[in-house]
Amino acid sequence: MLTIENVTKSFGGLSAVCGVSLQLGKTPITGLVGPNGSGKTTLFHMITGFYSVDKGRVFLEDREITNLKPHLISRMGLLRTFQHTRVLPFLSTLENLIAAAPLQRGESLVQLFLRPGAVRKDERKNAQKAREVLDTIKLQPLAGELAGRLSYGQQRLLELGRILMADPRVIMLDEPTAGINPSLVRDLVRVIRGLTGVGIQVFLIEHNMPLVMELCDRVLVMDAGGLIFEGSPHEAVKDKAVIEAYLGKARDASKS
Amino acid sequence: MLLRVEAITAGYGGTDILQGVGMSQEGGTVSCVIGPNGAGKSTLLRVIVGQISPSGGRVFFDRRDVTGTSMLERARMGLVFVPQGTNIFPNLTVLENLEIGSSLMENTAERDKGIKEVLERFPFIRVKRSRPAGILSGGERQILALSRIIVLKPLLGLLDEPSLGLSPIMVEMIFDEILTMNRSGTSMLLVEQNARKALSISHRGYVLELGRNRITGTGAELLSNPEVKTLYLGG
Amino acid sequence: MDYLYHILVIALIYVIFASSLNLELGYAGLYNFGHVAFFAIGAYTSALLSLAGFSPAASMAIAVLCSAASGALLAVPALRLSGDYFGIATLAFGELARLFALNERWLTKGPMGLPGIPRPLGIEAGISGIPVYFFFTVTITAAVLLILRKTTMSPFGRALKVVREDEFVARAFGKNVFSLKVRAVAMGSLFAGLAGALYAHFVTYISPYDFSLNETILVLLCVVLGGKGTLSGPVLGAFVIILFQELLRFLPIPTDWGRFVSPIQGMIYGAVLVILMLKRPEGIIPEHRT
Amino acid sequence: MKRLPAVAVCLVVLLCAALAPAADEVVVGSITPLSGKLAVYGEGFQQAMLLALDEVNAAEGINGKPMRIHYEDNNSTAKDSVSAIQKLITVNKLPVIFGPAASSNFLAVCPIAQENKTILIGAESAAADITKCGDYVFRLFPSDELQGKGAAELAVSLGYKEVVLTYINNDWGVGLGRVFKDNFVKAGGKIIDEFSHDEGKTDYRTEILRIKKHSPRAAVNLTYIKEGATMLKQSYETGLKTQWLMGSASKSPKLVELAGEAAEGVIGTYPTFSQETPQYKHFKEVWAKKYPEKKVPVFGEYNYDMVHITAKALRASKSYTSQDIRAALIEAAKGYMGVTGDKTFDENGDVGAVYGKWTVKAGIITDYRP
Amino acid sequence: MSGYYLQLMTNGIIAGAVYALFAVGLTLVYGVFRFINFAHGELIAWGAYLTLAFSALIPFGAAIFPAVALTVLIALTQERYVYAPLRKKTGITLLIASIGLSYFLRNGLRLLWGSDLQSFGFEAARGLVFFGITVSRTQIAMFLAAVIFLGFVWGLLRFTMLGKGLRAAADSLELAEIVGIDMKKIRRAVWIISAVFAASGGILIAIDTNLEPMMGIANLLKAFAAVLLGGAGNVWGALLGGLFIGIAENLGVAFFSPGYKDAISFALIIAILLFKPTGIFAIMKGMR
Repeated sequence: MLTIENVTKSFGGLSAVCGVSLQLGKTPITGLVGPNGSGKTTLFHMITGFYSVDKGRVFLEDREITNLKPHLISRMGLLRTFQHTRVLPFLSTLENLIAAAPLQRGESLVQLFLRPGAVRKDERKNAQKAREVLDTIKLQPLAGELAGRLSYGQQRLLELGRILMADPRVIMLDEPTAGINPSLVRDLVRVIRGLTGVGIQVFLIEHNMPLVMELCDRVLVMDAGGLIFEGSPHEAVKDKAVIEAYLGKARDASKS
Repeated sequence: MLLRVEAITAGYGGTDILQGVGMSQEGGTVSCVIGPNGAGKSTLLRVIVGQISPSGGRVFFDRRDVTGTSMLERARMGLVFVPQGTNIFPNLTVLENLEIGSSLMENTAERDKGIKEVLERFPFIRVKRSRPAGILSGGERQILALSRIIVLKPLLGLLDEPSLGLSPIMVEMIFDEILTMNRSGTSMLLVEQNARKALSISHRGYVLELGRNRITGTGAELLSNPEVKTLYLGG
Repeated sequence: MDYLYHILVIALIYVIFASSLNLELGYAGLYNFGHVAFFAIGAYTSALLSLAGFSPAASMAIAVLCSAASGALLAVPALRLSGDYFGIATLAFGELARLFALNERWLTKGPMGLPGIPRPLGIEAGISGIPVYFFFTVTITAAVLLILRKTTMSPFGRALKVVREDEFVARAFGKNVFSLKVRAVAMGSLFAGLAGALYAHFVTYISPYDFSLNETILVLLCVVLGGKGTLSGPVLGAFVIILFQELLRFLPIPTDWGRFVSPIQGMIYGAVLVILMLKRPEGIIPEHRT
Repeated sequence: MKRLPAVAVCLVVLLCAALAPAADEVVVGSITPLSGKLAVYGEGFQQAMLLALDEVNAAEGINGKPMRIHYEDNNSTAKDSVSAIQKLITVNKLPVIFGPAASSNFLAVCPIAQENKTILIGAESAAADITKCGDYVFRLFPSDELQGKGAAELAVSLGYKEVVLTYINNDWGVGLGRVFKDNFVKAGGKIIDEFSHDEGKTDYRTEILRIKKHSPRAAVNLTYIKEGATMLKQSYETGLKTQWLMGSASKSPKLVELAGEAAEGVIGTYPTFSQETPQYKHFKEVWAKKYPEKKVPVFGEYNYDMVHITAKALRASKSYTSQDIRAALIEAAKGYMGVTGDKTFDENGDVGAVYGKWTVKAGIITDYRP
Repeated sequence: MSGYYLQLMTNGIIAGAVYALFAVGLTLVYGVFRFINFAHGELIAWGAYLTLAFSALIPFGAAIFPAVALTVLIALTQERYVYAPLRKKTGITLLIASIGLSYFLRNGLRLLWGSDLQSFGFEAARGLVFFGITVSRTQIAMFLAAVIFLGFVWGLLRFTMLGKGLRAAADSLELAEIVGIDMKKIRRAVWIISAVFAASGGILIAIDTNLEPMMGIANLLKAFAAVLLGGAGNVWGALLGGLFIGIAENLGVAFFSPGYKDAISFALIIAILLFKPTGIFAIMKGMR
């Protein structure tokens, strides 16, 4: 579904991602792991158009999306979350969801004034959908609350819900569980699993290894801007290169 | 006890990242804080240096309760912090970075001696001393940032991810330097992703998870603790 | 009470002007410090066309479209800038527009200004026409506020707020941030132009001195004082400011104190802006009630 | 929101207070630039008017009732001038209003006065267009048409065939510059270069250099006091040697005070009146008595005359309606010899003028005598 | 007519040097505090007016000192009661607050001294002629003062710990605090330098020409253009930018109507922001 060919990105001489190729679609949930600074988030930014790609190409199904504008990429069904929560704090939970619906007719001034009926129909449809999503992420009681007042974990759930509003085909989650408590992690896992049931591809950056092992069918490991491993999570934790990337080499005793 | 942190609760904008973390460090030792992302390691360091004021708990340094004192005051007491990411001034020259980095030291003769020492120890810095620090490579930047500790010789140096994004050779070098600094009398507290390496040079290690203390022990104990590996790799 | 009508017409013109700025500043988060330029473009276009023999109503319509078009034209390049730089670039544009009006005498008669601008719909010039003009302005203001209400409460308004709050999120959800902002500026300029045209035909005389930086600051104050990002905020703000200005006329101020009035008024405006930023940046009517 | 009713109450209370008829006075309105960029002049106008008013009231006022001038500030802008006149006409219901300074402001209000048959009198508005304002609009200051002609005649009479022309970029400067150019060219003169200069700048060196480039024998500079002073000073420093010919708006002791030696030898035109008349001597005397530390401001004499003529007309008027006052005003002015000379109105409400020439000699403005 | 253009150039350079003086203050504030201080212009005007006030009591040369000191006090008061409480807010909030302050201070001037034109009352003097180029004594003083002041800032930034601290703060406020730079001192220094430069420039301009309440804002917009040309936060850029603006607007008058003299700097502001938002002369980044 998502194919990345040999993409490279460097910032002022420091290469952040270097010649990474990968393909998504063989399994419903793919994990991307690796130590801090290994280039995972940069890779996400490049795929979703937030960073330009220096070299290499990105395809969504058969269409090349390399260096397309982010909003065009997201309209094609490739949705993402951000590493830090980014709900719209001054909009209500429900509005956060409705606002995320793609290609709303009411966003065109012409349609807004010339086809008010169609716009209203759109709105009703989106509101209905938002309520369904609220059910899925179990935030119905907080529909009218300002999103900024939700707890951190609830905001994470809301972000996931926002993605669902956009009829995604591929979603990319950047550390969805970082810093949230275990019971909400369960909610998140449930929602993510639910997505695969309706044929959505999930690609996630995650540091919580137990979670990765539970959730992912396949895992990619990055280190220092390159891909160092690809395979099942169970193989990954036994791979020597992965262990070294994660825990570091033990220091030579003679030196210390 | 050089540093004692008691039941710290702290975070940003209302959400508490740290939930009752405690730790302590003897003078002259190396300690490290490890743990998965989001565990609150950097936040802990920021609380210790005074960049974030905790909503609960106390920080004692050098037999004094420093909770609530300013960063500047703690720095003057001998608490030197090398943050992650931007830790040098890219538009100042290398030499100016050293001067500014050690501006806490009022004795200028001593300071100049320290700077000279740094320049002698790291020839690759000496040759670029009049160039803007922004042109340095990642490893050179890290060395330059660490040099503050060499010049200032503080009681405690706090390093946030000193090996992040560096090549293996540079990582080795950084850890060598940490040990050297320790030998010259500065206690070191590191937050590290490179858990094995950090533990292997530490007298004591603290493993955090989700803002709480998970495991505590000597470096060697933790190195052999299977739970540590599980935390990182899910076992 | 022709005088009261006169004040109300001026206040309503500022209601439109402030609301148009609010669309950019309050909803789209764009700090346009050259907004007076579009007020001027509306005023001059309408005045020149009607003086050249077009019907005043048609002139106003053309003027409004001209303002909208020039707003969009400015926005396309200027929107590459963010925050305070956008503010400075628009401020410079506003001053350029004024200097153009001042210096291009073949077109605008320069500092002589344009007197004798006819009123639309056969409304008489002079005071006898004021009551009718008042109802004309009320109708237009009501229409503008209705349109703005519809616009800001629509998915379009919501999308603007998303852009204002977080451009990254907006992009990630398929919003064409650039296009949304251009549309916001174009629409803001359209209504600013309308306010300008209403002003020109009401006062029946315009000159470059009517379109200085002070005007921008005055409407900025209306918006910030009333409460940005709300429909009623700028309306309230404009009324408060304009009525305050007129009220000063009624204070029994000794003649030799007269020269202190305007400086004190200016100091009050300045202090109000500062205090608002310090104590109540959300204005009298806050967008988010707490 | 709670504040809105309070504001409304204040408005109503103040409106009522203002509407309460002031008993037993005869009130005349005045739109004066008390603030804004013309406030420099406004205060002087006001003082001159007050001087005349004191005399009127000392002489039993208007048939026993004191005369009062109700001042409205116009912030030196057209918009506020319009607000002010609307208020004077509709709230204060005054049949006679002294118009605002600056022709652009005057032009903005004159259609309103005409439309409402309210008498509008200008003491210092010079624009030629004002002639066409209508039969309720009068002015005591001669039209630019005359001054432009006068300035052109001055240049010609001094033997300057070619001049550089610069004028301040505002309604007055541009208007006068146009009339000067028309008349000068008609008289066979040639304008080598013509440009406007901005109001209120501190640095006019580039403009001076542009004049210097042509090395003209004479440069006509139609400008205000502070711009004029700055330009004179900077041209003196630059070593520009040319004969400056200036207009009436810069004829002020302030110009000499600011420019010092650089103002020496400047020649200008101004609508003149004899300083030998008893009226003028009387004016000088009372001015010095009332404002011992102040020099007579620009247009002060015109404002003084304006109040006296109006008082004369009000005394003679059959009723306090604008129609009657208008008739009385035309009658009162007929052959009236004020401080500023003969104030007889022509059919357009304009007055004639004699153009004098002023110059600066030893730091004092005096009449120019070749 | 090359003498004519040379003379225009010379005048442009002198005017530009003074713009640079204002621009440096503006750019320092921007570099360290990250907001555009609209009220900078009022420091210019207040410096001049206060000198006028004091020169009524004491000799002119002596009057400059209390005037500059009071201007500094105004700047520090602004910082204390307006800018410091808003430190955590966005640049726009600070910009609006500074617009408000500018309005407040400007009208305060008008209240105290009126809108009338004022003058220090120096006699006009013939300029000196060098190689056919005429320069007045005041112009020479302006240029020298600008050069000395700018040289002083250069030395300060280059050689003193305070200056290095300033540059460090401009690079990263957070790191500057971490390494133990006394931020209170830095903030104070920025405002003092900014106010001293503004006031001195204002006094020089007033000696050269006149005083009027709008004198600050008129020069401020030129200084803005200079700052933008040079790249915000860059002292040398501000100097080059100031010179460029001075020369451009002076030479421009030879080709356009003088009515567009101000327009040149506005047009430059727009052009720079659109085509090279980092500033044309920002060859070197950071504060230098």
